[in-house]
Amino acid sequence: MSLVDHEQHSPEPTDGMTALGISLDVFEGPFDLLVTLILNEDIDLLEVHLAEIVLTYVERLEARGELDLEAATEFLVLIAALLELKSRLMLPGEEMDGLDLEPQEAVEELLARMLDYRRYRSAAEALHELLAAEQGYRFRSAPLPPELRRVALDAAGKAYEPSLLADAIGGLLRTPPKVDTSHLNRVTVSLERRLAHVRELLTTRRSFSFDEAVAGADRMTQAVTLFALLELYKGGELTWKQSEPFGPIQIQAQEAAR
Amino acid sequence: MNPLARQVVAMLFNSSQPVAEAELSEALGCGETEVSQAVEEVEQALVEGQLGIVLRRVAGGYALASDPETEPAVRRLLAKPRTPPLSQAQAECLAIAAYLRRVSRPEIARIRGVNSESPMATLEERGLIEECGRSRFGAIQYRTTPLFQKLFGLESLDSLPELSEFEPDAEEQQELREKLLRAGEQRVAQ
Amino acid sequence: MNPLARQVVAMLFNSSQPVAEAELSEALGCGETEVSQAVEEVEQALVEGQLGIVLRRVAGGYALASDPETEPAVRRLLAKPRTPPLSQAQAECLAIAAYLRRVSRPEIARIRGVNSESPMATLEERGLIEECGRSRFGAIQYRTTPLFQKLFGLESLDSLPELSEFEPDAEEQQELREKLLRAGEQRVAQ
Repeated sequence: MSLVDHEQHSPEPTDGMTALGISLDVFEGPFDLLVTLILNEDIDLLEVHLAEIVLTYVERLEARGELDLEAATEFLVLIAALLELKSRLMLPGEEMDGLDLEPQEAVEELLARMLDYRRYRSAAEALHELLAAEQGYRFRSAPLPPELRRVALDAAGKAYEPSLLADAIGGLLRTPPKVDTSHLNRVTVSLERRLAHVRELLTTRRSFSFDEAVAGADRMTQAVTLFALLELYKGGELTWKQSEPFGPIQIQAQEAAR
Repeated sequence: MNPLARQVVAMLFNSSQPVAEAELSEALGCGETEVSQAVEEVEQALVEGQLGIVLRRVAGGYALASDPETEPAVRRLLAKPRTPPLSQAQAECLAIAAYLRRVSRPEIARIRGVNSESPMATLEERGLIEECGRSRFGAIQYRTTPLFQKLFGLESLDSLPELSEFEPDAEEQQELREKLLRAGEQRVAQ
Repeated sequence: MNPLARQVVAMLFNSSQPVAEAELSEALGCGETEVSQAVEEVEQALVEGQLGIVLRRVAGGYALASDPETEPAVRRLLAKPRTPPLSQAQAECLAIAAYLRRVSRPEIARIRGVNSESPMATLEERGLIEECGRSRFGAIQYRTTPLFQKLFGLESLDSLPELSEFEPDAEEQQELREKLLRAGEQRVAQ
């Protein structure tokens, strides 16, 4: 049995029990058909493992982490109907006494439910016919003509402040200030500050390694420091050397330039 | 057509919803008797086979509609049917909602014996049913909309045929009962 | 009315756009002469003061409309005199049209620095601006309407608020226009 209601004209099910995906492949259809099939032994309800359905459902519920109360109730209603049906079928007549239900009563109750469903199924057929008979009556669906969508001139009163026009044109007359993009890419490392830092080292230490210059700094600061060194090298304030690729860089103050 | 009737036609022509007599009366600034007379005059002038447009009493009011005899030509022009047909599941859900007036999805599932989330979602999307509060157990309840009445040509939900008309006949009931009993006996015999 | 004319009425009734004679002819499966005759029959039956609905020959074909004499009643029933707040874009377009007296869409786009089709269309639909001829470059020009003055409580366009607060020199519209265009170009250039 599939608890999925296969609707040809509807969009993909997105939520709820339709996502349950139990496929017992023995039944799909409304209630009285199910009952009839089971009673006619086309489907053996005794072979349908209801516990498995419940387990699958609970697992799915856990995985989803939230409870769709509506879908859960629908599921409970259906599983309860199946359980009730199955228990009646499993119990031989004599043992039905324990349930305080005579076989006759059980039959009447099942019958009542089947008849109830049949009434609505017939009503649905009547609705189909009603709709078909009405297909020739088309109702107009056009927007109101523009003159009816706006305020009539005689009825119009003051609704807006003229100052809003002055504000709007005033805003257009101004060239807006440069767009502040600092929030987009917040520059926390300033080249000037790194320049000052390196110059400080050059003055106090005369010679130092790149690692010392960027001790404890993040990648951005390291990059900007390198840029500051390039800048000072270009200006002739320092010289530097690296004896091997990826080896330590040693920086030396350039006396002559100072 | 006298002026009052002409104004009724114009109002119905421009309205996308059926218009109740009280609304006509208010817009025209005249009593219900005069409105009734005007509506009757419109109804007689716009009888089928006269002008291509007819007056319909639907969803508690009046609406203009094109005459069914013109449907083939209109369909060729617009290249689409008025309303897409309903699936069996949708029609059943709609029937239950229409007859019970308000109903929750679990109730529908109980009657139909299958999960009805998908047809209900489609009906809601098509504007044929709408939410109308919660039941005392907290389930969302649904009812049919005025659009439902309009599309199904119903003046009100009371114009639906009585549910008892769909009662399976005695013979059919007896047959079902016997089948159920027989099946029960077979089970017991097993 | 004969069947062809009835079908024409029904087709126009159901179409929200004007329908061309060729479309009518195709949907009816008959020649243009017969369609012309049918349309003429409809026009005579739906003349003003007859049925509350009239036939209009408009650009693009034929359309049904309610008789102008019925407008007050239709308005009482359906018109919702809404004056929703203006968006910034709408306020800007409206201000430009009001202070410059006449303006084309391309000019508005240059001043605002963005395409302004949508706010202009809304303003036109709400009856706040209207077309008023073409510029010497052939662009449609717009001006504010008497309804605009009423809704802003203005006796005339000369009672618009002074701009001295923003631009002491911009007294003349031509000067204002040039300043606005310059500011707009600078904004775009940024």
